[in-house]
Amino acid sequence: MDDKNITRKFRHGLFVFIALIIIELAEYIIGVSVSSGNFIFMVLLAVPGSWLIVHYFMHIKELWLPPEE
Amino acid sequence: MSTHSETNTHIGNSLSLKRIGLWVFILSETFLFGALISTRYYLQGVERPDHLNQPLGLVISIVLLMSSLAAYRGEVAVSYNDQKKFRINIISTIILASIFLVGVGWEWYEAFQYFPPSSAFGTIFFTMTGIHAFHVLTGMIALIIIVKMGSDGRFNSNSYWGVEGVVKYWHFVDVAWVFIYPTLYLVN
Amino acid sequence: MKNNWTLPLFSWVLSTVILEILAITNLHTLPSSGSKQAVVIDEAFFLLIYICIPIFTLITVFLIYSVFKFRSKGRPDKDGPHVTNSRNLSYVWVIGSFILVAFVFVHPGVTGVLELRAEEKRVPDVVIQAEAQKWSWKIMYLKEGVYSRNEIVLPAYYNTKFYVTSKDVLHAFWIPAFRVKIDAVPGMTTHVNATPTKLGNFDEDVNYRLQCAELCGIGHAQMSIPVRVLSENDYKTWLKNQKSLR
Amino acid sequence: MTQLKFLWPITRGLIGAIIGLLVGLGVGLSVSSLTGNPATEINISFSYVFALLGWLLGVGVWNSWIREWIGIKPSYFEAKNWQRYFGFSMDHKVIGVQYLVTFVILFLLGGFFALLMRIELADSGEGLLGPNYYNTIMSLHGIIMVAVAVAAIIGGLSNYVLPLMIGAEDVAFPRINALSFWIIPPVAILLILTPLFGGFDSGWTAYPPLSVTNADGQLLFLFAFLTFGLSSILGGLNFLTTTICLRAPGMTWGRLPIFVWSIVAASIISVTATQVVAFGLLMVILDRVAGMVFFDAGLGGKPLLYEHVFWFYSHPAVYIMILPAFGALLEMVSHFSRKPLFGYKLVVASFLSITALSFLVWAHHLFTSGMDEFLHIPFMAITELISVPTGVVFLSALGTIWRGKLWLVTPMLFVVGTVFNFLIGGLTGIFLADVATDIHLQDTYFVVAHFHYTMMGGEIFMLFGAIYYWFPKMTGRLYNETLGRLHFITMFLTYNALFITMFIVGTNGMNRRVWTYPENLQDGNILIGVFSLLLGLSFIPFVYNMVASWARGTVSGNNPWGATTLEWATDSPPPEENFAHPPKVDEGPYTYGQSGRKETQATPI
Repeated sequence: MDDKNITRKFRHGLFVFIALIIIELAEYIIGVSVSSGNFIFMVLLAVPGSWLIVHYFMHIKELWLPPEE
Repeated sequence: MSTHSETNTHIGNSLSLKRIGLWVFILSETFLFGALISTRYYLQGVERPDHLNQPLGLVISIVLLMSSLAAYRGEVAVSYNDQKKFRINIISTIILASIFLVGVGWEWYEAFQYFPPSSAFGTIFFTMTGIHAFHVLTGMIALIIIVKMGSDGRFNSNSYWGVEGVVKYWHFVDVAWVFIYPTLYLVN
Repeated sequence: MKNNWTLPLFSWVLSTVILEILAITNLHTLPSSGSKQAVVIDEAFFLLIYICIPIFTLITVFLIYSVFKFRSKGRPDKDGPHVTNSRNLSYVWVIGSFILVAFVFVHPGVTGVLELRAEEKRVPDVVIQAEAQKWSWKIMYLKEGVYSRNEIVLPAYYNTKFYVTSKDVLHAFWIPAFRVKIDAVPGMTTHVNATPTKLGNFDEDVNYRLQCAELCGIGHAQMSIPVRVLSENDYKTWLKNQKSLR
Repeated sequence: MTQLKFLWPITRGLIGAIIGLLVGLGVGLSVSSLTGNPATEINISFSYVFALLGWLLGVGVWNSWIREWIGIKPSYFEAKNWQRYFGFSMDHKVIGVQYLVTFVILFLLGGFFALLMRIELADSGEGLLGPNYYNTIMSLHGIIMVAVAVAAIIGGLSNYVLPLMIGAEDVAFPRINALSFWIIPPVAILLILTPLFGGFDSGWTAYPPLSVTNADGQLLFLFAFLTFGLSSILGGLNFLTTTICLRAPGMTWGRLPIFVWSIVAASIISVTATQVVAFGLLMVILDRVAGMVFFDAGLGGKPLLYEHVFWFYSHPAVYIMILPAFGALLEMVSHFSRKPLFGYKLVVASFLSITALSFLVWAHHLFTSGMDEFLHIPFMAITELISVPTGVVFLSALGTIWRGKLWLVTPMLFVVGTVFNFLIGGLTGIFLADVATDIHLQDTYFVVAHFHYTMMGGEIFMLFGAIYYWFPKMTGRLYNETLGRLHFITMFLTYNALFITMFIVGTNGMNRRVWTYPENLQDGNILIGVFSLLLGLSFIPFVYNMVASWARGTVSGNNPWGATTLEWATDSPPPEENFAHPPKVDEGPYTYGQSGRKETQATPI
């Protein structure tokens, strides 16, 4: 069908995924190497990570759009 | 006595209604996971035992993120009516999810030796991973149903609420893990 | 319509005055007060009652007045006026309740807490550990090394610190005459202070009892031992006797 | 036999439950033999979960899905007349009545338990029940009444009238709605069975470690509460979605009747906070069944954790109870004063701020619990702050009555009574929000009297008022006005006499949850006992009135009260699709006194 669009959307998904992996790796490195007081880093990383999923994968924006029938 | 049709004509068909219902449900579940995570900090602060299998934790987190990507691709595919890509992606989601569950099982097996359920960290660890794994399991069952319904030709680019709902739930399970993973494995 | 307001306002003032006088002269619902802490708590209690009376009468008087004044016999044949709001009245009401809340928060609220905490900060004269276990109390006089299972004996006018803990389930340490109450939590030591200001004992006044106040199973209701407040000398004799018993 | 056909769904459900029970017992036995741990608790857990599923299967909750799965056309038997109340139905009106009747029966049962307690307490020594049974009966009274208070208005009344009030055909998810009703009977059965398993002596709060170590009846209680929580979550989800999505054209948020707003606010709480208590109960279950140590201080657990988690739900839960009561109160005050609701927007704002604040006040239950002392003052502040939005309800009620044309029928009498009762309930709350006075009053009868004044005097009074108010809508018939007034007057007087005495006894040092107490408190307790017996008797006219009027009361007409909200615009009782013609809304809910308002239709009252 509309093959161009579907590849573009797939690529969007891939970018988000890569960003998530980077966040996860950063968390891991901080978590393993910083021996204490890393709680704040975890929050600072987990919140944007979850936001990426909620925004790009779960399309939370649809809640604010007018309902389509 | 009368028979009446299962679905009410205009109720239960509107997409935004189902979406809002699902979001309210997700909001509700957020509080469950919030309580779980707060419990960890209340009981144990940010202490963590030395015997956590860190590499395994990282691997299963990445596996779960990959499954989320596959689920996303599956939803996009069905919205473009690409049944083949839809099926491949959702099936790989299921496979990745089962890898995740195997990883959790492995972790449980190890955990029994170092921090059994009758220790404070063990209590938290088994409860958090257990409740999360239960959500993964229900999500997997839903995904399997979705694959079956897809192969019956129930979804097309105009009507694919089943896929959308299940995938959304799946992403939510992933979001929960994004918080559970550092809470259990990484904070110190 | 203006004179709608005079009668209820007048009755409000009148009933408030009557109730306040009655409350000040006749209200003795609290148990006998036997400690410094009890004085703080009782003052807060009565102050709150005096503050609540005008609010109570305001709403009750206006409610009763309007029910009698505006009732119609049977089904009303006409509607009331189409009044949906009164900005000024709403402002007065909301700001007024804010001020009241702020007042109550500061005066019996924060000041009460601070007074009780000031007592806690003083160096205690007597230190007692109360250990709860289904369904009995074990009282230990930490400085003197004396134990007691069937009563607490305290010297009057001495600041006593109680360390409270539990061996099994939740209990609570409550002496009604002293107005002290704190839970006994397993794995934790909680504390509370009391300075007895009167001699007294359980046989004359049932409020001199140490009562469990947190549901702890079948024996909860009977988990109570007498409290005896003695003069300094009597207390010392008692301690000596207890020591020699061991 | 044909007359008894209506019992078939319930019978099927019971058969399903028994089969499920046996299957679960088998699973439980095999699990416990695998782990080499012959724990009855594991058996109880598995048996209950499977019995619950079997019950739902038998009743017909999963019918359509299963039929679809195996390829049969989904259609099922549904009776038309009163018999439909005994079967699975997805009509919100049927479910609403099922809820109401179930919970009124549970209310009377809980009241009966209260009478048993009072008989024990008539003597300061040992009486009828003794220590073993007293605690269980007291706990049963507590949890049953809490369940009634949480679900009777929001599950019963709002299920019936909320879709009508917003002009919808049904709730958003009819099957989930039916599910949330049909998991209530197992809750009641579990609770009634607890005495067979040693009872549970932990009160409805079920504080561990006691609730971890006592008899197996506790486990039944925990499962009952958990199941009830599930029902509450599903109900809240339904009402929220219904109000967001299914309002009739023109029914903007500013035109919602105030009762709908109160249900929205309460639903937000029940959707979110209930998950937290469910987790708290789950922790206790895990401690008991799986040997975990959340609350075992010796192994690193903390008993205070449960108190925080529990009250994080249970304080907002009192707003799940009272907000719909406020809504119903203000709804009726407007209709029976023939005046628009005073300060509609302010009331909505206060409902929403109560919802927000209710999540931040839980620790005032823990002033004497040994939690960190720096929490005392902030929680005292927020708790006292919540009285500001609550006060707005009084302003609105009085402002509406003022210069109105009061019609003092039974529902309006209940409204007046509720304003008075809740005033006392609210004012005595200040004593418990204040740290100093709370130290003395915590866990005494003062607390008991206080929450009975808010929950019973506030909510249960309003429940009865609202039942009278919407009775003509539900049945198409009028209740007997004289009996209704008799019910109100006897209930109001004995209720106040009872609980004011309880305040005095409580301040005097009467401990709560005890079956024996110092002798000097006996006179007060005997008085309370006498009044509670009279209070119990006051429900006889109510029950008789409801049953008799439903069977052969005067036909009411569609709108006997001449009320302006949407539910009165359709037939009484409404047809299956609620409105013959889908309604369109072009003005607010309270149009009294507006020039050109159509005169309300004449009726027999």
